[in-house]
Amino acid sequence: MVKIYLGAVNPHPGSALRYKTGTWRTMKPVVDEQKCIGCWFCYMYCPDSAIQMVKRTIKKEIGGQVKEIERDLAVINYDYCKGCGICAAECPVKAIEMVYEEK
Amino acid sequence: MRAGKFYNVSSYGAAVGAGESEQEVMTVYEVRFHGRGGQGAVTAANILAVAAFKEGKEVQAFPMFGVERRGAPVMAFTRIDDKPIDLKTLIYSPDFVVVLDPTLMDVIDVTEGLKEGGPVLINTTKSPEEFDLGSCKVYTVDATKIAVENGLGTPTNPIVNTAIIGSFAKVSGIVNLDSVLAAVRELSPVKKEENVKAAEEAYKAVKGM
Amino acid sequence: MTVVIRNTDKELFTSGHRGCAGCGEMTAVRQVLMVAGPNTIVANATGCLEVASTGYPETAWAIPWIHVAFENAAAVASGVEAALKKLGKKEGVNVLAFAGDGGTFDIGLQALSGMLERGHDVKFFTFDNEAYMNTGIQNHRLLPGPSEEGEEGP
Amino acid sequence: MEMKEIIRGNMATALAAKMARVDVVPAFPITPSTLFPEKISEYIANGELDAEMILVESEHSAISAAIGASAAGARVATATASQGLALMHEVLFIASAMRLPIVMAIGNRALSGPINIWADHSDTMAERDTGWMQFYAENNQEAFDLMLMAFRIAEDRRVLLPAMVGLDAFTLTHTMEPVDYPSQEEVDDFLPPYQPPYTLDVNRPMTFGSFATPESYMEFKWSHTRALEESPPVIDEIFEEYKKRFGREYKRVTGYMTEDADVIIVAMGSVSGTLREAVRQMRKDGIRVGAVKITTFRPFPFKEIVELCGGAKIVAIAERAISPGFAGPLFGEIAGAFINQPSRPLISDFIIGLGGRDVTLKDFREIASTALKEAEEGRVEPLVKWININPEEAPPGGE
Repeated sequence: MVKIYLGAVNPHPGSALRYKTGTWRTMKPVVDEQKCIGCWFCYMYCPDSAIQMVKRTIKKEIGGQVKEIERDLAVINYDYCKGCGICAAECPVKAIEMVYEEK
Repeated sequence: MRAGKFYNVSSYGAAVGAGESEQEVMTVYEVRFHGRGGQGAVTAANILAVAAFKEGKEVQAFPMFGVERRGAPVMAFTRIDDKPIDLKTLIYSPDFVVVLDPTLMDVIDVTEGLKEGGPVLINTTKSPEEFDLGSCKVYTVDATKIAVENGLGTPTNPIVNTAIIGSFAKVSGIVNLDSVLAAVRELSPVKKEENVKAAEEAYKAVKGM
Repeated sequence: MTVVIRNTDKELFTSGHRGCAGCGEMTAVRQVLMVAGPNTIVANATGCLEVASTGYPETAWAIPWIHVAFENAAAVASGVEAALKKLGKKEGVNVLAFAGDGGTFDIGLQALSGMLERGHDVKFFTFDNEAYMNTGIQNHRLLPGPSEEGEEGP
Repeated sequence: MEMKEIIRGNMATALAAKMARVDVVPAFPITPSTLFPEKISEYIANGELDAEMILVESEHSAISAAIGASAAGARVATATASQGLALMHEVLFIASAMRLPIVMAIGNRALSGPINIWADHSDTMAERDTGWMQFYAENNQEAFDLMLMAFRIAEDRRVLLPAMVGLDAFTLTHTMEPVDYPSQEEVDDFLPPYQPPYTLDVNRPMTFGSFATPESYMEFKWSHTRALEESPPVIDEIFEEYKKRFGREYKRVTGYMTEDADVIIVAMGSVSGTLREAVRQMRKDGIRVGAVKITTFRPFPFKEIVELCGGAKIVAIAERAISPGFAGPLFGEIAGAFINQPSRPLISDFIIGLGGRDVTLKDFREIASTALKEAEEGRVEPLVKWININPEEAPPGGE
């Protein structure tokens, strides 16, 4: 049963979110958290808005001292990622690898 | 034929056959205007409709729906009645014919369908006697001269409709001069008083009465 | 500890649309809407974008969006803009039109020409992928030379 | 307070749109409807109307812009005719499916070819399946009243459908007739501002014009169709209210001297008055003839037609359109109206006045006498008769 609205209007903005396109995938991107510099390139290029950006605190040696610094990290939303590989291709530090996944 | 007295025949001659329904008094009065594109025949028909409307009549005015451009022969019609007008046909047997341009008479038969003995009012310098239109009664007026003298249009392209409708009021008696003048004032986009004056002058200048 | 600073459900063009994996048009739309922001109304020509993003009962659009036909996105946007002006709702609202290169330059050129001439406050975006993609990569007028007909579309 | 003016049919529809306080008018000129956008732009220039006029570059864009504006919440009107309406064709379906109450005046004109600018219903008949309501005016008064009522009916929450108001080319569009019209206050009271159920609103985003798969398309179509099917009581209610307010009575279909008629002639548009005059004249000659005028072609008044015409021996349909290879489109509807009736009159089809050919009293006499002869013989053969044509001058097939 399909709910019919007047004039074929769809009054539910962004309701496509309930359609999980992650099942379309044959390869999946895997982010190497150590390599990711949080540049947002993958986020900008993803055609499926399937990359979330998170903030994290990492320890890094700077000038001989270990400091805690904030750095963004790309996290793949596998519910929607179609596995196109654009993120891996665009990553400037090769932090994303495409790997086969068994379903 | 004077105000309030209309022809007692069906005006839809082509449709029913003249005189077929004599028992019914048809009150409709139909006028056909002949002119050339740009002379104002359509507006003349409208002015007559507005004038009759001011006297409480039901009216209808329409052009012969053509694609004629400036200079081409055109026709326009006015239908006047005491009761609401249901008819939406063209006019085939008018009660009155108005000719805005005498040169048209060499080209077309302006009396076509005109009721027996019906009046024809012609804008011309000539007198009525100079026309032979059979049984039709001819009236003439030099509307061009009156229009030019009142500065209506240009000498090469005078707009004669407001003048000739004044003569029509005189000849037909269907509408009063006052109603015609009011209608002329209302429908003239410019030179309202000049147009009114032309109608008044033409009312007096008509020949053949 | 991690804090999510940009989540998929905050997008104006959301996940879950049915564009091909890796579709450049979807990325372009996302980026345009990032700039335009939520106070934006989109008129969309028929094409991949419309088909892939609005299959009922789902829609990937989180902003007001309208699609009418292939050749008239510019005219629809003109009407939207004129109505907003008349109703006093235009202030701060972007009206955008999206079309492919076919919907812009071939079948849509006339409506676009009218919209531009009238000077509507509408921004028109063309995604030029150099063919009629939705029907299977056929030739169109912006191509520099003849191309071979593609296979039959979906 | 009623006012009366002598105006052309196009001016009557433009006046109604002005008094309805339209917000947006996208329009493209086409004979015989051009006076409509001209008058609207004049009203705007004079300050009599506060509206946005969109001078579009085609009729296709006119109706497309109308959809955009209506979806954004505006009251929208436009006007077109013939080729212009045909150019709108694909978009008309979308306007009605989106349930946008756009009101459009149509100067009913023949479709090319050959090109012709005169009265004919082929243009709107070709759009009968677009899901729009269709009203046909008999005179300029009806053109004004129907145009004004069309907004109220179209915008009614129980209807929400676009409407076309047809007025015959030149015979109405360019003919001057007296038209009564109410004051602006009275119109405002009759027609409150448009309250759309959904709009393109950044505060409440929605998707208009979704892509529907086989899983939902049929339900949308069903919902749209039901809106038309359920509109007649609403139309009747608004006609009734109009009569109470302004004194002029409208019916979806009107009978004239039908009670004891052997033959009933059915017509639409400007020939309806001529038909009534013909009926009066024929009655004087003892011919038992009646007339039926259809004002709403969509929704089609099936039940009312059966009630009005059911007692006649024969129903003669006089229509200004032809569906080549079939009959006139009105024939199909009326035959359909009677098909499940236990007893029914013969139904005979007559094609009249195509491309502005004048429809006269004589034509209706010929229709009545032909139909009565058919009734006497008990058969209608041929089904379609063309009135007032010269077949010698129109050889069928090749030379």
